[in-house]
Amino acid sequence: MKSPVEAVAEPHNPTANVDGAFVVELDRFQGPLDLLLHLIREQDIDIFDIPIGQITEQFLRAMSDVERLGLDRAGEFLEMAATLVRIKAQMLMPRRTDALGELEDPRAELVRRLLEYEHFREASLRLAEAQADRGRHYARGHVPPRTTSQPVVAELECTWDEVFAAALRVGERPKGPDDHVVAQRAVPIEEKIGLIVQTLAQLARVEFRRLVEPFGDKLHGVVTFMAGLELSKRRQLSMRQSEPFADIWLYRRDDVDPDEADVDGTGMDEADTEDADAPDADH
Amino acid sequence: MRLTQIIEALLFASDAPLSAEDLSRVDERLDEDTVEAVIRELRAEYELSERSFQIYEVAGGFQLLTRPEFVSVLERYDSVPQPSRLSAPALEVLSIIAYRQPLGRAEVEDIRGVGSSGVLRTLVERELVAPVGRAEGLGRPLLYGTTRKFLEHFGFRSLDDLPRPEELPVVLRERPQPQQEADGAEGTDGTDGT
Amino acid sequence: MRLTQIIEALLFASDAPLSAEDLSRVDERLDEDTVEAVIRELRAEYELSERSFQIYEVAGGFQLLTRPEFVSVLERYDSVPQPSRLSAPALEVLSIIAYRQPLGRAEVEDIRGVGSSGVLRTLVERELVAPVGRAEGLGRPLLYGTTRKFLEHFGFRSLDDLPRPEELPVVLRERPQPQQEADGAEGTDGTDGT
Repeated sequence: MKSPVEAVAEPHNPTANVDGAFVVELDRFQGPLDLLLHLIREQDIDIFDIPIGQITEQFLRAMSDVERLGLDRAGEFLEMAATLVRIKAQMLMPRRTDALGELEDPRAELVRRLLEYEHFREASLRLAEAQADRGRHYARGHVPPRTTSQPVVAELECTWDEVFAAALRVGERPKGPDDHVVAQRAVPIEEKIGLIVQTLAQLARVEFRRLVEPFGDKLHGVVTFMAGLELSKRRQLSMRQSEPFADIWLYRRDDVDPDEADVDGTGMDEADTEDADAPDADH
Repeated sequence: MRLTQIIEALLFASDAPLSAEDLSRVDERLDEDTVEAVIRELRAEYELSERSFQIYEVAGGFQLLTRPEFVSVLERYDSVPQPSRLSAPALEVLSIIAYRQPLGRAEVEDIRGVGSSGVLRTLVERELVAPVGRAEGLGRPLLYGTTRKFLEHFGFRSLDDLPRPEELPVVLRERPQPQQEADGAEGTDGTDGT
Repeated sequence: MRLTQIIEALLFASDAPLSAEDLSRVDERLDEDTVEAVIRELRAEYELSERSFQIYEVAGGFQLLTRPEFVSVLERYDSVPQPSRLSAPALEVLSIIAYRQPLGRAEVEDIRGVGSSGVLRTLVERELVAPVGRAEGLGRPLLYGTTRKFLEHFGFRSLDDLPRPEELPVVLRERPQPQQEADGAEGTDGTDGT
């Protein structure tokens, strides 16, 4: 007897259509959902409109020798049979309405379960394909043991200080020429507006550079700058620069120091399209 | 000794995929990028000299495996260990765990409509799944996730290689999932580490 | 399929040495003498291309084994103190996950600007991070978070204990956002996100 896991997965065709009646080998099914799905598929039944009387009858007939399966598995089939019979009875009664005023279909939960189960059935067939593909490759049959002992995963030696130091350096990495492998994606301006608003909710002011550096590409810089302009137009912040080519700072609007008041309404002093990479201008 | 030879020796002498990070530890001249460059070079050499094996990317690492066209020869030889195949129920449980991880036994059984503790136990023994934490709530049941062995068994580079849900014929509506607490691998005794 | 390839594949995938007689059964063109000729040919190929392995005669059969001069490489590799310490990339990824969790691999890579799947695997194996759910959006990418072991190791009672001083880079100060920016999903706003 093979263990349930080792047994070879084989496509099952557990019914024979004898004189229009289904003869079902119950133990070929993984469970009641599997059997139900089979009955539905085999007869091309619309899963969203299951003829519950017909299916219940077929299900019960298929179950006639259920006790052969043993108590646990039989119980699973019996539970489903009870559910089917209950739904069948509910179909005959006046329908209740749900919260939206729609008529409730007593079959709805069963349909949901069937669809969900079918989804994973399909997924498991894909896994079987992947398993078969992988099975066509062989690893080395014999790997001699090493003279030294196998590497033991040593006790982790790592302090929070190290992690934290790494956190502080996030975004510092100079971008190499290989970085284009990271798929270029559109940078929505809303995302950057969100980033700025969130940051200024915690900080009174922030350097433009610090908003952009972690993302490290020009596009993020441009979009963040546009987001800053947009927010300053909405008077939610002001953008400042002490002198050309100096760092741009974003100030939370309610915190603007009147001494350094931003006179023109744009919220931007010396606002030219900044080129942060420009050489220091002696000025 | 050339770097290609060193990397080849390591791949040749390993019974599991080795990541670029692992491989880079062997020589000071190496980092992850140079390892990948060396591997590209080896691949080209094998291609050119028509070796019967090639370097494949599996489970976040690299592994020397025979090319698929030799299966007809290799499957006939008793001295060649044959790959194990999982049963349909095992694949079903695995697919549920793979897509819904982390999740508990009860959820697996809910979806399948049948008891699954036996299958689950065997999958844990084979290190294809492992407990990764505990759920909130009554009894704090164990939550399971897939392991690196799972990736190796199916030849996936990462979980991203799983067929996407929308590629499957039936797309079901997602049930609202309770937000799981990111909860350490307590009680796992590190089964998937090897 | 050339005879050299077939013999090579068999030697590669077999779990024991194969005799000339064993090998000759694979193809009717072969007898013990021709097998030995094929093996001489393979040996010459390996010699010429300076492979790190060679065919040796062991216990009356042939076996593919690492050449002796590479044994020291393997020993060196094994004795490299297995990362009791985390590499710089691993520390970086761990810090990103600690502050930004839950988040997906693509997002980590977006922030770092480099591929991170190998490093991520190391951290998962070390049980410092684990998948904690899936994002909405195409492919429903896995989301990672820190584990209980992470909290225990660094002596935090909860994630609220993580220091968040001002000098922290802004990407890390950002509070985790419910909306995942998994690749390609921008603008969809997860309209039916439950």
